[in-house]
Amino acid sequence: MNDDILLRVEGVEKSYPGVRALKGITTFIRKGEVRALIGENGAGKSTLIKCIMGVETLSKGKIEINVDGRWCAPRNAIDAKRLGMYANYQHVNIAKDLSIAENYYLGRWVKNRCGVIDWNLMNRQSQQVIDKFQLHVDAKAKIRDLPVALQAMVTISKISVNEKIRLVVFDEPTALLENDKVEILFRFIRELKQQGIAVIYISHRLEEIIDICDTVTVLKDGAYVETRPVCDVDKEYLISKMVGRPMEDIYRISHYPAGAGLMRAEGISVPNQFENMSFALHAGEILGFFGLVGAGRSEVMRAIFGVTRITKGQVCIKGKPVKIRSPKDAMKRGIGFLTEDRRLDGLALEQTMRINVNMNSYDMISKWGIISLARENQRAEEHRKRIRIVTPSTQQLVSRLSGGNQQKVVIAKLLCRQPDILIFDEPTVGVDVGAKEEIFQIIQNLTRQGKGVILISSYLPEVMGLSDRLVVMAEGRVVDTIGKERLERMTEEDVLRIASMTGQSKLSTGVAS
Amino acid sequence: LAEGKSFKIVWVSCSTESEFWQYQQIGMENAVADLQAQYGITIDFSVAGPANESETESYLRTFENAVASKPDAIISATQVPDMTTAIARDAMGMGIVVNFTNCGLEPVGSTEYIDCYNQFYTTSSGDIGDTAGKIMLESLAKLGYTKGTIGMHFSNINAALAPRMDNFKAYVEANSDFEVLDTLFHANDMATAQANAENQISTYGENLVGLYGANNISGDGIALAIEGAGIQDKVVSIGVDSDSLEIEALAKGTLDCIIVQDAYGQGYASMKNAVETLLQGKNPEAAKQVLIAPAVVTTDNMNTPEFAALLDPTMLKK
Amino acid sequence: MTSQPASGNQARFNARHLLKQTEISLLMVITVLFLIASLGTANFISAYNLTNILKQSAVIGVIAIAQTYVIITGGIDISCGAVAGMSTLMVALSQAVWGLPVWLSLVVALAAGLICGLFNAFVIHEFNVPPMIATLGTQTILRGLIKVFSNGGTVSGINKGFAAFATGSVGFVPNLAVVWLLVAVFGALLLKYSTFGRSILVLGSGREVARLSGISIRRTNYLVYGFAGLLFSIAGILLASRMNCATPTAGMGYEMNAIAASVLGGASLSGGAGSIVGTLLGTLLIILIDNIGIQFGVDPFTMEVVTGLVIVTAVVVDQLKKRAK
Amino acid sequence: MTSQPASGNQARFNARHLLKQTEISLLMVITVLFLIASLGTANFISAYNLTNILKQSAVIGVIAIAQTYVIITGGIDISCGAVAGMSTLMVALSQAVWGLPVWLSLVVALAAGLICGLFNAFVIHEFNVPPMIATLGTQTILRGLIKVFSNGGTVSGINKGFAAFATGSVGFVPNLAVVWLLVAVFGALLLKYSTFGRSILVLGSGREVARLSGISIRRTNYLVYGFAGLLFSIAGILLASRMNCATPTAGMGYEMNAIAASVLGGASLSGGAGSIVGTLLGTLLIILIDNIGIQFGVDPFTMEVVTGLVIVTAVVVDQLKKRAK
Ligand SMILES: Nc1ncnc2c1ncn2[C@@H]1O[C@H](COP(=O)(O)OP(=O)(O)OP(=O)(O)O)[C@@H](O)[C@H]1O
Ligand SMILES: Nc1ncnc2c1ncn2[C@@H]1O[C@H](COP(=O)(O)OP(=O)(O)OP(=O)(O)O)[C@@H](O)[C@H]1O
Ligand SMILES: [Mg+2]
Ligand SMILES: [Mg+2]
Repeated sequence: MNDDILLRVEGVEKSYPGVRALKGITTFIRKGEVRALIGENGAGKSTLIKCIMGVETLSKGKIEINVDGRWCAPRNAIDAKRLGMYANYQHVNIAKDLSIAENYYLGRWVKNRCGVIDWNLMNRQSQQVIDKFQLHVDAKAKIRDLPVALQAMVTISKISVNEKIRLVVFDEPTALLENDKVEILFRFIRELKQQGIAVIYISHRLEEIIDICDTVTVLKDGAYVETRPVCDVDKEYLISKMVGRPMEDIYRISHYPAGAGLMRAEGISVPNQFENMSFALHAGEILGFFGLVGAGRSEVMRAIFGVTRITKGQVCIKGKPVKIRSPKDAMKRGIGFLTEDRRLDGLALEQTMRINVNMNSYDMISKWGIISLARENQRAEEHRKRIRIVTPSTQQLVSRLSGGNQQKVVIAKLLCRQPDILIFDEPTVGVDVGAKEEIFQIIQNLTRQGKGVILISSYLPEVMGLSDRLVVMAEGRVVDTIGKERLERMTEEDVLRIASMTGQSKLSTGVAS
Repeated sequence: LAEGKSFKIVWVSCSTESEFWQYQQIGMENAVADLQAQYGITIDFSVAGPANESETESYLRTFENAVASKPDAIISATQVPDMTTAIARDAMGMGIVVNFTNCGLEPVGSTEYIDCYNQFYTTSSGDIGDTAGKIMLESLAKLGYTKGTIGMHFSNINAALAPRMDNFKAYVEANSDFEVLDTLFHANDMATAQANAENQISTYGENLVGLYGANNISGDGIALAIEGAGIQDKVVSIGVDSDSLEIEALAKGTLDCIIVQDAYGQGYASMKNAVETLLQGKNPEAAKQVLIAPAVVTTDNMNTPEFAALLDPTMLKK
Repeated sequence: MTSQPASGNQARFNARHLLKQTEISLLMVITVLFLIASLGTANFISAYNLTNILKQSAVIGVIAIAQTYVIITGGIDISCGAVAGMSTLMVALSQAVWGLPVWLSLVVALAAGLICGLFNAFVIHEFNVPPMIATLGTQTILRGLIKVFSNGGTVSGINKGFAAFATGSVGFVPNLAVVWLLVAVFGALLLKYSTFGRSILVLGSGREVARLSGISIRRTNYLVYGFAGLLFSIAGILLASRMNCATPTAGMGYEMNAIAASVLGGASLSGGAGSIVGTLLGTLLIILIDNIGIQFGVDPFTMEVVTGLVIVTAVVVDQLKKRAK
Repeated sequence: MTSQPASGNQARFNARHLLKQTEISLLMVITVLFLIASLGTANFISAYNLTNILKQSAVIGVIAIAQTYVIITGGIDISCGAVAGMSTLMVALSQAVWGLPVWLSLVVALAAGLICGLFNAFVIHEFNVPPMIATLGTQTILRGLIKVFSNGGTVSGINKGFAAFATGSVGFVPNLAVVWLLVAVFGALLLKYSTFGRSILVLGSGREVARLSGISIRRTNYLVYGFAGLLFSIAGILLASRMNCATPTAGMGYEMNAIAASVLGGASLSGGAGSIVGTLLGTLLIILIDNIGIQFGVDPFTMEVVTGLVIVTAVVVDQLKKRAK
């Protein structure tokens, strides 16, 4: 009976200065089992994973893996790899200066007979993996040049390059992926399961868990709550266990009648990124944007925000044409932008939460260039309470916060500036259900105040559930703009079909206005 | 009556890693030994200073720190007189005997800062330049040259030592038709000194008839370049101040002549004077500034005991 | 330490918050050296020697503060010593050769420093040249220019009153040190309380983050290198007063000491971290080692070995303490 | 370009793939200088002068290659010149004072370099000391030790045959340059085709990535600093042969030139990027400037100004070309 137990976690505790991240976790995972790990932001999921993989040392307890009958504990990443344990960490951990092929073989480069690295072989085999995962890129492409979603797929597909695998961990792999990539991932997980490999799967998207996992473990505030077979539970049950209270449909927010035009894009283009984009945003409106990876949604918003230069067309704000040359310009004109890659361009990781929250709005709390530290602190505290950022203090370095809490910091930063036009690019990446609800409430409040919200999300239920209108993009163009009534009649499949229907799409739709 | 007294004396060098200043130090150390034996006193002698001559502020700092450690006497050599006068005056005011060797606060003959030091032994930089110029012309004449180009090499730009270059150039140009090039500097890095000389050799080819290196590293670099190019019979090479590589070069003939200051003698005299001033309560020397002439050492005379010691004072080390 | 809940503003004023870990470690190392020297030598604890140490720290100290600012942005300024040297020369030339009044000579020197700093920013920002190379270039150019302007010689003839500044003092504190400490206090406050200070911290943590947070990278770069240039030239002015002349080698090799002082004090060469108090202590440590060596009469070669060991030890102590936590 | 499908292996062998952007820019700058010098002066294009340039590049060249390795990991090695100097001294002492045969003197020198390198790695890795400070410490310690061992004087009396190595040549290529080029070829291949070479690239791209990919950071650190130490000591050996003696200042100030050569050649001080071919060209550029200056008889002060300008220009050209793309 015990032979098929692959991993045992017994009484595991882990403390960081000022934080007890794990408070006595005990659980067993069997071969071929797909185990979900859920909990609120900061519950300790990622920490548990790092302990299992041996990259963080335990404060107490033990974790062992069954290696053909022997119980072993990895002491570091090298050990873990030797024991056949692989992890896909929450923060895309990938060498950005190197090629995809090389990242696949990181640390275990293939050598030819002469003992030198066999680039031909590596590139060839990598290309096969890339093709299997349908990524449509060259194995020699540098990671730095890829969109984040694709980078995430590279780290996922990387696991399949290994030979002896016993345990695979996915820490929020789908946060940045849209449906077809999620399907590819699920197929991969089933494949692993069939080979008797155990999988630990962390996600804040509960329907995914019900879809792919066998059992689910709930953590709360670093403590173990329970483990149950997935067939015994439903979404509502899990939410109540995680959050400690039942929750209604989180996408149900009040909508307000669209007011005056806030911003209008008129045929804007950036070469090689997108072409002839037109859309309008009104006060009190949530304008959703959907598209597949690389559809160019983020690129459009970056251009509007002054990160890249628009070469054709123009942007009007409140009816007046404006030239936005830099993000600073954009902010002055009342635009706020929450970027999709928080680690790259959203957060100063090695600075305190307090600085990060205030980072883009020091001009609002300073006079003659002198900052009011009291107000700085007060604002940080305010947001910490308002969107429940789990941190021992506002002086904590952001790099030490859990993923979801980092995301909340970026949102707090955006709100601090009180912009009229808010662009949210994947705002709920890695955020737990409870916090998602709060973010949606915030968005509702914003629209009630007559602000305009642009919401980009690769998660269809979210964009479809929240948007007043939905712009669907493909290959750098608008393929359709769907109004509220039409949207309510559509299924996810319908929207997906539009997004991938690049060929015919131009016939069926005009331009949003 | 001097018996049993003890003195603390600090040598504030302007470059501890230079052999020239180390030779001075040997002179001082020998003097310490002799004086201790002679008067039955004990001398606590210590050395301080920056590694390189270009570190002028570090030199000043060392001088200040030396004064702060309240010794009985300080012997020093300064590359920047302007900066040193105030601290030297302070030291004298605190009753510390301050002697300068080789590089002092003012040229011989000037008395503006006469209150800032006790005694100064030196060799005139101008004399060195003149002597080198004279030898250069004589040697070129021997080889039958009447026209050509002469290169000058030195470590760092330095006001006090500039006459070594200026006088050489002036002498040569006043007394002949040879062209003297601008000085090339190498910051006392031998490889750079060598590269500089090599580059001159390749630039001027046959036209290059003389090379003058105004300190030992310059002489080393010149000798190495000449050896590499195999032109020791075609080019007159003169160095200033010695080190072991230069001595070797002189023996080989890759250097024709070295103008040598009596570093050992200056160091010895400075120490002796400092101790005697302390013992007698006044400076025994009649003149506060004493000139010691440079010597000309060639392949022919280098092995006489007198010149051998001049070239390599380590032989004298007790 | 950082993870304690902030119990409001009162908590800000206890020692553990006032000094960061690295600063405490440095203070420890310095105290140990101090004790050794005061017990082991007769004249270390004398008013003359203590003022000496302060006086000697001033020039490097001011440069190191500016260097810390640059390092926080993730840059580095190799030209610091040369800029200081150029300012020293400008003071000397203005006073001795061009016959300008003292105040004007200072203006000339400061202008020279500012221009050099802005030139650095120009090359770094407009052409995206790595700061290390840009400032190395500037250093080389300046060293050449200094020799061209001074004809390679010492420029003396500095105004007596101006030169006397370096030997004067306010109470026990030498004038030079007063300037240094004023710059430090100003620098620390600017870093902590100004939007400029925050901008450089954020810039150092990530260019993209800074840009998307509406911080103008151009503006911040020009400001920080310009500000550094100004401080370098203040150091140069102090140096002119201290040396009572300008030598073509003035300020040479200061970059290493200044960078070392910064990094000892907790600055990270990859940007985003640095402390003025730490830099102050780092400077003091470097100067102290030399002073103590001479007090003990250690021979200069051995002294170099010891200096290297002390510098490494200071950082090792810090790291071990951090680890022990 | 990256999103193009791979058009197979044939594409690998055209110039645009063989040389990176930066290398092409450098090559352009060097070619321009070459043309100017050959047209403007009589003796630039002479066998003697060209061999000269190669010979003079060798020592800095080897150091710069090692430096590039270190820089790729995101580190820096300030001790390079001092390690070379120590090896030079070891060669001289072994041959002249301890009477060892030449081969043994080389072993001693290499061992010294290796030990210094491992010491750097030890301090950097075990105590988490920033490489800049650790190697600055090592530099200071070594400079002191060198003077202690050599009594601060020149050590001559090197084996004649060994000294003759530096003046000999293989065909037109001086021996020194042969060693340099061999090291470069070896270095370039190692970087591209060995797990060691790839590990340092990964480490430079991010410590966390390296750690989580199961690359031993300890091992890589010891390997890279040890390897660099070995190369520095090869440079030191070349220097001993070239100078026919050991001076206490041998190798001093080389760090700036070596780092500049690396960065000119495309290495990024934040790690993760660097090229051996680029470093080679960077070295050549630096040496060339001096040579050409003397060929034209430019006065040495102006020459310094020009050197600075050329260094900055080289990078600016590169950046402008990249932008134009
Ligand atoms: N290096 C660290 N130093 C200090 N505290 C840390 C560190 N890493 C994690 N923590 C804390 O440990 C707790 C658990 O974090 P963890 O990352 O495991 O959460 P999580 O469950 O993965 O959350 P999320 O869903 O947001 O990713 C959090 O409170 C976090 O702030
Ligand atoms: N498969 C791919 N390979 C290489 N580059 C790609 C690929 N897909 C997209 N890109 C690049 O990404 C850019 C568009 O990505 P962007 O992030 O704007 O899309 P998006 O619609 O926001 O998608 P998402 O946010 O879901 O990643 C384009 O410039 C394109 O060159
Ligand atoms: Mg997590
Ligand atoms: Mg996007």
